[in-house]
Amino acid sequence: MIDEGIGMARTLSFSKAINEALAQAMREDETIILLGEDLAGGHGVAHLEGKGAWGGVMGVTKGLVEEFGEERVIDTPISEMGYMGAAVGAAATGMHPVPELMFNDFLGFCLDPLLGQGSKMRYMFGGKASLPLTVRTTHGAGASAAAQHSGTYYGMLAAIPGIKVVVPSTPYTAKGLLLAALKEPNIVVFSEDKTLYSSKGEVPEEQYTLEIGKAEVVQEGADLTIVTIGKMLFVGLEVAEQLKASGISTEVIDLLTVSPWDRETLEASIQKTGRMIIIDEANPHNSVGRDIAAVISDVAFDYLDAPIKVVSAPDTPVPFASNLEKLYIPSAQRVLSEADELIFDLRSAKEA
Amino acid sequence: MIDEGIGMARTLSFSKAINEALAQAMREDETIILLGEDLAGGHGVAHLEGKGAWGGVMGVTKGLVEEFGEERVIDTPISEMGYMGAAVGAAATGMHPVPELMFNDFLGFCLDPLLGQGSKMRYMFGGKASLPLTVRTTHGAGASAAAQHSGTYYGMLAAIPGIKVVVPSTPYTAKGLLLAALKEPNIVVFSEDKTLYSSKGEVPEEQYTLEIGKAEVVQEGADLTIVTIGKMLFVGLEVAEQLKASGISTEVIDLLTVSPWDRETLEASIQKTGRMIIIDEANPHNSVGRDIAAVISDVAFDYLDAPIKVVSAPDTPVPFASNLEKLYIPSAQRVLSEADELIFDLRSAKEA
Amino acid sequence: MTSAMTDNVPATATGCAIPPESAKRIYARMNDIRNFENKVRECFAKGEIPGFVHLYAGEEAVAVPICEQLTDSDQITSTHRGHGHCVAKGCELNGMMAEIYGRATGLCKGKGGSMHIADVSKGMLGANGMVGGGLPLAVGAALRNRNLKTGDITVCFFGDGAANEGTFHESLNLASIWKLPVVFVCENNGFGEATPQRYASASPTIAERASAYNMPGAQVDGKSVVDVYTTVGEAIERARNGEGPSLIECHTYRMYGHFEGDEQTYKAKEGDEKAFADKDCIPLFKEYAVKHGLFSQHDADEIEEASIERVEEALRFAQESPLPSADSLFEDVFS
Amino acid sequence: MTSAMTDNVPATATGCAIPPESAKRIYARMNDIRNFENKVRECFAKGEIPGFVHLYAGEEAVAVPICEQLTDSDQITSTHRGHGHCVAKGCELNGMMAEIYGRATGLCKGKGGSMHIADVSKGMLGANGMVGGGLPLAVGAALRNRNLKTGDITVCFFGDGAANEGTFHESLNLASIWKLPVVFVCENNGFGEATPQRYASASPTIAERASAYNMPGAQVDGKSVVDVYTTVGEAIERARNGEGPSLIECHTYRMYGHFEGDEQTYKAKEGDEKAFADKDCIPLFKEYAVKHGLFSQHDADEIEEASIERVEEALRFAQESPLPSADSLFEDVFS
Ligand SMILES: Cc1ncc(C[n+]2csc(CCOP(=O)(O)OP(=O)(O)O)c2C)c(N)n1
Ligand SMILES: Cc1ncc(C[n+]2csc(CCOP(=O)(O)OP(=O)(O)O)c2C)c(N)n1
Ligand SMILES: [Mg+2]
Ligand SMILES: [Mg+2]
Repeated sequence: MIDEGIGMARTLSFSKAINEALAQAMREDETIILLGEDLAGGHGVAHLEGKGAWGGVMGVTKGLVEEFGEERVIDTPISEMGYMGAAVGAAATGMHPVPELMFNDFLGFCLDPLLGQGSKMRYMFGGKASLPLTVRTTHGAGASAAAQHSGTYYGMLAAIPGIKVVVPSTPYTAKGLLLAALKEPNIVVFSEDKTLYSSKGEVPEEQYTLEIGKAEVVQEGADLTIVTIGKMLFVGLEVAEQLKASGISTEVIDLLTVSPWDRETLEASIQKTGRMIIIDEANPHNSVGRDIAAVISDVAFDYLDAPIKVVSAPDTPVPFASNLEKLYIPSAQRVLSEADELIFDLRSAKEA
Repeated sequence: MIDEGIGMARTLSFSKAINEALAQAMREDETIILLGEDLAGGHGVAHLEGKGAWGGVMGVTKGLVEEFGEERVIDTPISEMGYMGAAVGAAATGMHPVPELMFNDFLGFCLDPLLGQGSKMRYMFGGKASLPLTVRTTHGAGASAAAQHSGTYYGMLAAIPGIKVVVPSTPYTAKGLLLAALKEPNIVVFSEDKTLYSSKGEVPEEQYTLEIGKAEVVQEGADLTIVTIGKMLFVGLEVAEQLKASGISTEVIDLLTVSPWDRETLEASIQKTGRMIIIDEANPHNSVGRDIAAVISDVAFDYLDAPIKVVSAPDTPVPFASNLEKLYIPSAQRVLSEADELIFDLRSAKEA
Repeated sequence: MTSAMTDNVPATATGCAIPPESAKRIYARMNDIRNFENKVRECFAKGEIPGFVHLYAGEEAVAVPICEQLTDSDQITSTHRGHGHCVAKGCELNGMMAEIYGRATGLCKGKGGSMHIADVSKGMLGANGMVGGGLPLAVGAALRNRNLKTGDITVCFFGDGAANEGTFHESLNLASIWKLPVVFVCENNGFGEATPQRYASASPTIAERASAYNMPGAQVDGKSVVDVYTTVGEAIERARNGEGPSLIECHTYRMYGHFEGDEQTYKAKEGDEKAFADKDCIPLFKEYAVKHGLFSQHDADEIEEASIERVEEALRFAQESPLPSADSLFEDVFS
Repeated sequence: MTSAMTDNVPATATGCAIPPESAKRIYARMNDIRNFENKVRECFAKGEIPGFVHLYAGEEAVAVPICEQLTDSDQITSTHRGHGHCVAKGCELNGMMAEIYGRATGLCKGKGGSMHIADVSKGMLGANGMVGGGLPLAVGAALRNRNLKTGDITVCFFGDGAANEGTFHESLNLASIWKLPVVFVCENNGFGEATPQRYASASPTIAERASAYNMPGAQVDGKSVVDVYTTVGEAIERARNGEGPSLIECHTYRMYGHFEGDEQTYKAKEGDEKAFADKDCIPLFKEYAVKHGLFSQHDADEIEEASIERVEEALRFAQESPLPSADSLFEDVFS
């Protein structure tokens, strides 16, 4: 349709990039199956025979049932514990299931397959099981979806040994990381910010993988490191842009994998800049942001010119009202005000 | 049976202290009900009429059904989601339920009532609901119970806005904190280390409360602060004892409440000592220990003489074999080796 | 309970158990729901209302005649499709509309929105965005009723899709072994999102699952106010008399999509499903009521007009209400 | 399936479907389980084995005749009471005992212990410490069997207590709508810990819940090898033929406590329950087999002796095996 040449990057939406990764991997690996609610939709409706009604509640899996059939694009009843556990059982016996948890807020309905079963299975069995399993889910506020459909819980999953957690930020990183996850013999949670689905970016048509566990230095800088997770990349870039006016050179690092996060890249950066701000949309306590701050504050203690700042959501559920929700999500303005001392010092240094 | 005088402290076990708190509170407040598996046991067995078979799988609720009857000490089927959700519904309508989750490892079977419902209800309803709810559960390795019965997950709950989380360390703190929780109009998770149940300590017979959110300075010191959670108190005290030989004066702080944790007491301590080690048996990532380290590294940056160290379990499930399990749990030796630089510097300073 | 409770065909009305005063209130509330929903739909399309909005329109004959038989201290639990339950249980339209608009004057101060409207003082324990999330809550409320011996009962509304969640199983089992005063009302509108119930549920009906929990189960035509009133009324009676829980499956249909924006390609364009879809419970009830002398055509006209006015007023109230203050972001986490 | 599948009384043997070679293997494995369990019990009492130990003794007639009808590539899911399932599915006793002793030579390198013994190469997907945790796993294995068209089937063992978990409901529903090759085997030993099944479950039997999932359900005398073999055999056949899942409830009883250390005050000291408890499936099967010429008394003697020797050898193996290396603490988290 768009460019067809190999190696050619087309402009795709975040959701289409995910869709393409799924389709390409499924063509090559028949063990990959998708399970979830309304991934196709309309199952059993005569006039929709062979066609999905929806292709996912947000349209991400559109067209896949048409190509791969109902045995591989499996619409489930509303039974998260059942199908997530089934995904673990199928993975342990040689499939590569890709269950979709429509909103990560529904984790409370299907945590055991991840916490109690899948993440521990290989360890409990003394290495005698492999779990090729990619859990797709969504997180994030900004869609006026209120407290039960807007949370950011990748940190809760990242706390569990035996689970890798990836948070893409762009169509390009989404496709590359998802293809990598679909080749992993381990549980990877792939958490998509629902407000990014319509965002666009260049994406090569052929398959490529981005290494899980590797952060990307999106913009090099010398004075300050900003580490971002998922959509917060754009907040980080905005802050960097604003600081540029004061002559401050900001290194912006897109974390991409929140477990295991890339200590090497972060350490290298702080050794250069001596200052770090982490932007994480999750609630503050026991967050990935705080985890990084604790570790980097320790291992790079001698390089720190200022305390590491973590900018996050407040310690509250997500409010509905749009004006409150806007205050809830970390913004460039919030970053500048929460890190005001650090920035003031930097500015002063530059002026001096 | 033992001492009967008011204000008299008897020696009680950790489990008996909890039992006594429950009984005393239930006598005064008829809205308090207990729900859980085999809290009494033997329900419906003719020859046990009115008597429990077990009084809890670890005997903590022994004798309560005899005093309060089956309508208030409610044995449940193995339906964690059902009875935890029922506890939330009962709390929202004026009861003070005390559900017991036998092992915190079963959180995967009942997270939604806590994450999706209870913790968000008051907020979502604009302040128009109260949730007097005390969830009792157990955590901790050391009982050779392997990966699915030995985890430490209070950190996962402490990450959730709208839930308070308490971790007692001794019979005295257990009784006082539980009585406080039973007076709270909020969700409090009360997490008991199962290997402490038979530990003994002085406990006043009458009712008393310890403030939720308040840490206890167990031992004052000038050179180093050790913050401990639950059973780790004893590891902290052991380290302190060993350091004493080198003339190092250690302040040992028993955190007691892990959410909201007592920033004030910790800040005051680090301002005095300039050095902090946190001992938390949970897995390392996104743990309470790292949360504290991140915050204190920030707010007390100018006071830090050394990086804050967090000593935790490794990033693995809990192994079964006793020799491995022993290595898994933070020990005094592990603390000394992981904080070797900090301690070396302190020792050198003392000698100088 | 009548044999309708175990019968496989929808029960038919055999007389009229509804007192005239009730009939008028029922008709008024059905109109309130429909008008309210149509207004929300209109304002959502205009972009005035953000987020996910799941409309109850078409299902009024379920919630309204049931809640008519409840007091303010009886409780209900609800679903993501909760506007109808709120109105039926007596929540104020002004506060509801303001909530959906995210205003400080909303029933939840604008912090809950469409999916979380609640009024605990009215026994409305909240719309609930978690499918199946309300079932255990209902068990808990009923446990409270039993323990405090208040005589209150609880009605638990949930969808056909929710009946495949584990919470359904655990909750019905708990309610049954404890003989709790609760009525489980399954609103079977044929779909969970875009997935037909006949695909998602192994059992042809939800009602027949009752036997797995040793409780009475019944199906009823959820477009018939009288059938719902009568059959659920018996279950409510059972609950009040301490005879334990029941499960009633009300066959109904959504007038609109799963949420606003849904193209509804999965709906039948002809046949039985379409015929059932086209039955509108509101004129059906009016016709019945006028014929049986429960109220007159003139009463109906007045009720309809007043309802439209109430909804207009609710919209004005919402639109003119202030946004929540920035501080309120941090409030109401703990008591 | 026979009418026994829907009958309310335990089926009785009507002939012998068990081939002699199978009968011998069944008798050997039943003995292996019993001897193994008694040895574990003894060593636990001596303090050589730490942790929670749930013994299967008394329930041998459930797992063994079922697994006899499975291949190595068929899968089973198990429970916290998993030793019996392991032996029945062909796991090595040496590796099992070493695992329970926490030794490097254990089936899980000593890292799993009693509650997590597994041997995926034998289709044994692990003992499982989460009650109800195995049910969805079985659905997943069966889904794999369906999709890869391997002809393998899955047997899911779970307890009467587990039947009250939401996973039971969701798993049976999923297996049914997808017509998966899986047999759900409820080991109803009358108790979940110290709580009687008749209190915890609203339905008198677990088998009758099958109708809520539109699948066949049957009860069987779980102390009778022949009854279990035959009835579950039909369900296995159904699964292999692509006819979908079944639910079989096997009535059985624990010889010992819920876990070692349990005083078992809740068990009946007389009456029907006691009489059923006292029926020992192993001598019962020997008597039957000898009478029907499946094997001779002499064969039985040899099998018994060999079993005792195997268990002694397993114990020696375990006791003499090394502890896991310290490094192994950090291994096997990821592939
Ligand atoms: C636990 C959970 N799973 C999935 C969803 C997404 N979801 C919202 S509504 C819905 C369909 C519910 O169907 P049903 O119970 O029949 O209610 P209806 O919408 O038909 O009224 C789904 C799957 C959710 N909100 N919560
Ligand atoms: C999810 C979960 N809840 C509770 C427990 C504690 N527990 C262990 S075994 C058991 C009883 C299980 O009963 P049943 O399923 O009948 O199996 P049985 O022990 O009788 O073989 C319980 C409650 C657990 N291990 N997992
Ligand atoms: Mg529906
Ligand atoms: Mg049992």
